[in-house]
Amino acid sequence: ACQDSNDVEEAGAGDAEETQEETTDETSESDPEGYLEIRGSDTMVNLGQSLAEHYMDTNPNADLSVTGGGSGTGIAAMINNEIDVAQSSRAMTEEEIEDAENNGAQPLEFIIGQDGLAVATNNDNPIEGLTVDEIKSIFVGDITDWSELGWDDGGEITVYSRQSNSGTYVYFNENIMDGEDFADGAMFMPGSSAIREAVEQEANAIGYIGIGYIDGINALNVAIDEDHDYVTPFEESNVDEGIYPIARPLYFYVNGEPDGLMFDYLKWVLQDEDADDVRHDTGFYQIGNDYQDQNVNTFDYLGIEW
Amino acid sequence: MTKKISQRFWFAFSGLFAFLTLITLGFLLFSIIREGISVISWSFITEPPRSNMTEGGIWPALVGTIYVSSLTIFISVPVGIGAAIYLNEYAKQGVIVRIIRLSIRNLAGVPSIVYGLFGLAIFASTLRIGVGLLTAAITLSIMVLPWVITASEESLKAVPDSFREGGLALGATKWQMIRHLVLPSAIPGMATGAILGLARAAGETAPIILTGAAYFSRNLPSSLSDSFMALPYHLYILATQHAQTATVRPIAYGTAFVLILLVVILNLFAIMIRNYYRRQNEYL
Amino acid sequence: MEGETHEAVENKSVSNHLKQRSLKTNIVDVLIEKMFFLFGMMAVVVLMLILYFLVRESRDALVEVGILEFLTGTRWYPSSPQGAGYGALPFIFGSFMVTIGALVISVPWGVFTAIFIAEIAPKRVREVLKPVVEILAIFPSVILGFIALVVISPIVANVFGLTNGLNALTASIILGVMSLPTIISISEDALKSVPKDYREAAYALGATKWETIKIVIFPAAKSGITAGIMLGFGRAVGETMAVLMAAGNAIDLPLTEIFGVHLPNYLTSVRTLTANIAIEGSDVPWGSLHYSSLFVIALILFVITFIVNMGADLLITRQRRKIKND
Amino acid sequence: MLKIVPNEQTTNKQEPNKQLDPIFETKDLNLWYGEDQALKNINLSIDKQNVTAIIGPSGCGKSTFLKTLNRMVELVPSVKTKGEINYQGVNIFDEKINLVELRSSIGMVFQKPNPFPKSIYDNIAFGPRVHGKKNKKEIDALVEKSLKGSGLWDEVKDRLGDSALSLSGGQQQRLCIARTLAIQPDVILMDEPTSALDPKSTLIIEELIQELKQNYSIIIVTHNMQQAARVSDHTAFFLNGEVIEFGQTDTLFQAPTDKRTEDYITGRFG
Amino acid sequence: MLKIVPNEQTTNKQEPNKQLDPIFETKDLNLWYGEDQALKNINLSIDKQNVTAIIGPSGCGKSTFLKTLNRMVELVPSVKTKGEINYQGVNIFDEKINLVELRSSIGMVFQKPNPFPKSIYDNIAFGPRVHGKKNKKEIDALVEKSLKGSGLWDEVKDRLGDSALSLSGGQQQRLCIARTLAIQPDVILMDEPTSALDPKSTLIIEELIQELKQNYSIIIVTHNMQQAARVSDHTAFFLNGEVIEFGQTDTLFQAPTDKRTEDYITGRFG
Ligand SMILES: Nc1ncnc2c1ncn2[C@@H]1O[C@H](COP(=O)(O)OP(=O)(O)OP(=O)(O)O)[C@@H](O)[C@H]1O
Ligand SMILES: Nc1ncnc2c1ncn2[C@@H]1O[C@H](COP(=O)(O)OP(=O)(O)OP(=O)(O)O)[C@@H](O)[C@H]1O
Ligand SMILES: [Mg+2]
Ligand SMILES: [Mg+2]
Ligand SMILES: O=P([O-])([O-])[O-]
Repeated sequence: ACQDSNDVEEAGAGDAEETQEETTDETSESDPEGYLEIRGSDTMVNLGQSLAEHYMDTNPNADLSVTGGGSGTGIAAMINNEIDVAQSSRAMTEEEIEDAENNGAQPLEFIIGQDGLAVATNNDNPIEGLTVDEIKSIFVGDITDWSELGWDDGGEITVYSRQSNSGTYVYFNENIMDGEDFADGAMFMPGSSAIREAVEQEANAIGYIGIGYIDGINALNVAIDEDHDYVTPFEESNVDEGIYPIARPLYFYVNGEPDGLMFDYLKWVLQDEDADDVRHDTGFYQIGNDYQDQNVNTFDYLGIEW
Repeated sequence: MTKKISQRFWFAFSGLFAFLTLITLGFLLFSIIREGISVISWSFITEPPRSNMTEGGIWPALVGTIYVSSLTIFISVPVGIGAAIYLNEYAKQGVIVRIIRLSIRNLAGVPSIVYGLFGLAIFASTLRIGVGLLTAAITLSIMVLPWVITASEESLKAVPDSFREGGLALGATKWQMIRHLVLPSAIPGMATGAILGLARAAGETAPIILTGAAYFSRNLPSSLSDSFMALPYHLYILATQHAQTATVRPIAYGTAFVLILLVVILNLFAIMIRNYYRRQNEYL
Repeated sequence: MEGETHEAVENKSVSNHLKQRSLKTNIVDVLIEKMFFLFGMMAVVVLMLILYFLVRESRDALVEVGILEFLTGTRWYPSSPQGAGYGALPFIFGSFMVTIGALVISVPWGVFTAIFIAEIAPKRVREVLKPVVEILAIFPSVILGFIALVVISPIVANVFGLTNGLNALTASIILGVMSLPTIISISEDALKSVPKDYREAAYALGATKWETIKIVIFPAAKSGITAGIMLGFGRAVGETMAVLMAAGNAIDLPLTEIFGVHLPNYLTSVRTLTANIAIEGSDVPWGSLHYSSLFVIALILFVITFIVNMGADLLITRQRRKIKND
Repeated sequence: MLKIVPNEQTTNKQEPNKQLDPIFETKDLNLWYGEDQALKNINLSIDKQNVTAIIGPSGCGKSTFLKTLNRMVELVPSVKTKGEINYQGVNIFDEKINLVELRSSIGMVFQKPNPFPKSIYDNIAFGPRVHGKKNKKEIDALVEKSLKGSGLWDEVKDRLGDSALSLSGGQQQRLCIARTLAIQPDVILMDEPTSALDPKSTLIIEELIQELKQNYSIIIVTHNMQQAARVSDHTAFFLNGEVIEFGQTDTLFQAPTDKRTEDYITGRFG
Repeated sequence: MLKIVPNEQTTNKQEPNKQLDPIFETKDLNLWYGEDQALKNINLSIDKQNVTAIIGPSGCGKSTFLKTLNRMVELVPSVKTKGEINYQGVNIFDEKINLVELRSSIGMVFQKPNPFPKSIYDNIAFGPRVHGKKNKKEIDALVEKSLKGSGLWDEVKDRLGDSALSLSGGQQQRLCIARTLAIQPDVILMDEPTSALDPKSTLIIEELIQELKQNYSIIIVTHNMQQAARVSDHTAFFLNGEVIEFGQTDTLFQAPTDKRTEDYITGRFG
């Protein structure tokens, strides 16, 4: 993500060699020690917390603090050179990366998992799948009643959205809404959990949240269009292979070349089986080969071996 | 006779409202205690959250709250007492005092979330302290400042003027008079104000959301720039932000229980100090 | 002659003695006073700083968007890639709705409770009620919000047959409880500050206690009580956590048409000014237009509470002056 | 305690059949504020259409005694009383006594003028209104009559709507007297009614008292012995909650029977 | 205003060279509280080692005058003064005046005894301590001397550590006098020092004043004319902020030159 800054790269290269030696020693024998501040995505906050928790279980000298709020929070804090890791459910924009570098931060992009962004409905809702177009029509307000979609006593649809600056919102807006406004009367909720809660309580509700938040509600099967299959986000392979139309990567933006604890933690998150379990336990999916290659490229680029 | 009946009616009517107030408090406390008390155990208090907050306790949040509210009082009490001494002992009625008083009144009315945004803008963003314990504490200090000033001023006002006159007439300088005669009598009242400020800071959420509270951090903050867990924010998360709000509801109740216990105990403690010294003062 | 010189000498020494400035104590005293002056000015400085930062940070949005859109626009899409919208009217409307709802509940409740505590209750009952009010006053708002969420909203949903009880009504109820202590304690102060003379005079004229309260004490305390209500209003407008958790937070202008008139619908979800800052405040890149637009909302809040507080202050001073006059 | 036959001067002004008829008679009256006894075994018999003065040093119980007569003292929660006060033959401590009626029949004027923060008119009309008078004309008439009775009418008749607080101290005190007259009492109790006033206003009020006694029984507490001597027919001297001496004013001042009375009136203490 | 030569009785007690030496001399002293003038053109000359009494009806400015003498009146923020007060030849309104020194030289005793909520010892030691005395022995000696001076020593010598609030009202007032003596003043101002006390304590304090005047100049405000007559050498009669008459106490009480003085002392008003 930040390959464009040559001086940073060169300046960092020397450091990287030194730290590399240290870290290889350390990871094999001693506990990495220190404090990492992780902030960002609301979608990922449970995942991030769980990862941190498990890591700390085996590395008692590590101290990791995780805070949610939204991808925007993490990115903002990264731009302000405040934190060690920004969790984000969307990629940082070029502008944002520039801003961060102007403030002396160096955000490095790693993909640490995948999400099948779920279109959530109430358990009483008999509809099992929708096309991307239908979903868009609902959310922009062209379709306002469930009966139009075949659920005759469904009644008027209540649309729930994340607030306008969450990573999930940005992703949904770009990939489903094409930047159009949400329906009149759409409810903008402060977090994934609030949407889950609302959808659980209201039979006629619809919303979109990270797959990890689907609990006690239903996630629709989604088709690209009527000619394609309806695909469930509950299958890891659907998400990993990109068959599910609104699958997305989840990012860690690491501030500066990872070394010491940061390096060890990142390696653990990307490689360790325990971390894989955590991903699955919190409802998200493995990194996938393509994304893992990207991560490897980033390490190679930095000249770090792992 | 109708006079009596009408009076009785209105007294009963007013009494009903007062009773309703009592019932409301009882209801609020009861709803928390009923569900919360069963969650409380030694390990709930002393352990960090586990398994994605579905298990374990609230130790870091409890300690974080104690840290941030103590720090808040540590900052706001000296300033608040100083301001109160100025207003009550030194200032002469005039434009400046009027402006100060208006400012205090307005500060007391500024919404807490605006303090949060202000703290974010000035300490985190402009002064580059970043968000964390210190920023949150300074922000909260500013928020509780008007209360601390008012409480301190009230306790200064309660010191009889005869002490001041007596002191000055004996040739004490103003500062000697304040230090040896006024402050000793006013300190219990100030302590009461400080404890109430502590209770308020401990229960406040909105400003710390923006200035330093962490969603999860198993260890206690080790420096002033670390973000920290806090009971009220923890409760907010468990109640509205967590992926499985239904699963963590008992823990949310437990957190609310500990928080309210903390606040009520501090408050009762303050009331006790005040009553104790009020009784002593009656003797004067 | 001798006497005179003696006198002169003595006078001189007396004069020296009286005029001699013990330099140390004097400087110390002056410095101490200066120091306390600085402490005293803190409140002013902080208030000015708040105002300064609110204005400074909101300038971008104000310049780019204009205050009018904030106050009248209904479309809030601050970081929408296409056609961002900065209409804060739904929040302003939501804030006023829940605040007025809260006052409808808390004003009669608070004022009658204050009358009971200040005038009617026997000492023992009063000694129970006062701590009750005090504890209510410092009840953490997040706990009240939690209770609204888990206890009140299901009840509201049940009673009105809604699927979701997080709405303006639930928020009004919890805010009513929150503004109660402010109204009670300020009104009580106002009632208490009515001189004892008035009571004695009224009783001596054969008025009953209630007549005395109604005809003499309450009118004399009216401006103070009004101030209490205004401060209660300020407290409700500025409250964040409880509404955030209770009001549902949808961005919408919740109007229903009843007999052709548009009335606020208390059974729908609303988002207040404060809640919007709390929701979006931690989620925006600093310095962005969105960030700046949140400061505009904060500025709007600041202005509202400023006006309310100034008004209340005026009333309280007036009451004090009125009572001092006689 | 002595029961004194009114002196000639006042006798002239009284209807003969009221002569020996006391308006108040206290029997072994005791009063405590919490633990502290403020009145001790008071036995007094106070005549109708007379001015009775109560004198004594500060804290001796003068105000307490006065406030006991219309049971205003019971506003202090800790108060306990023992004994009897017969008012026009009825014991005012009787359970069945209607306090509102009692206080309408016994007016009271306080040390510090305490008009309500309302208009002059409303101040006077307050009493009649709470006693159920609604008729505007009737109230108008009563207001005029009461203001005339207190000698204030000419000064305020054109500004009845003004705030009572705009009056001078002396006028305020006369307003308070008028307010009392408007409830048409039989007795007027006055607790140091002139001590907050200037000499001129004091004089006016003293003259007013002389006039009022033709229609009302007046009991006045004063710390000014000259005032007691000037305005009263009888005087009671209180000390530490006890009545030391009670009798015709002239006698008490010129030939006190008790050493303590003499010490007090000659200014040996107090 | 007249400058009266002290009468024989007091002359005896004075050293000859101080005879004509006033301790205070006020020149056209005027004082306002905000807009209200409380003192009007006061010209008084007050003698050393004398007791000067100030009398007059409530609100006439007695306390104000007294508090002006040690500039305590300036604690009221709205106060403005004009004119001069020469204390031992120095104008106390001079800019260079050290207020602390002035007030150490002019002690003051208040109407209501106001001991600090400290031990008896610490009450007396307060003054010396703030004036920089640190030596324990010296302070001990001063405490003893002062308590003896106010006649309290025998009553409290065994309980110097007790709270001053445990003393009776009269004892508290003597404690306050002792506290004043401990700062070794030249003048003692007393504002109705006995009005909150019982007759017995009053008598003790009056005797104390007689003793103290041998070493101190005393100015006492009192509303009790008998007290003024008993204790003072000179008396000033204030009315509405003006000095109506000033002179030897005997003369003033027995042959007042002003009608208003006569009215007042015979109790015609006040
Ligand atoms: N509300 C009260 N509670 C307790 N004690 C009281 C109360 N009012 C008066 N007392 C006490 O009762 C005694 C008599 O008081 P009271 O006011 O009757 O005296 P008084 O003769 O009117 O004095 P003064 O001339 O100062 O008005 C005093 O010792 C006083 O302290
Ligand atoms: N702090 C003050 N502010 C304004 N006016 C005051 C103040 N103190 C006294 N006065 C006014 O100044 C005048 C003189 O008051 P002062 O206290 O000197 O009277 P006094 O002769 O001592 O009366 P008393 O016998 O009642 O003590 C009065 O009219 C009073 O109202
Ligand atoms: Mg009295
Ligand atoms: Mg005085
Ligand atoms: O919480 P977000 O991942 O949508 O920013």
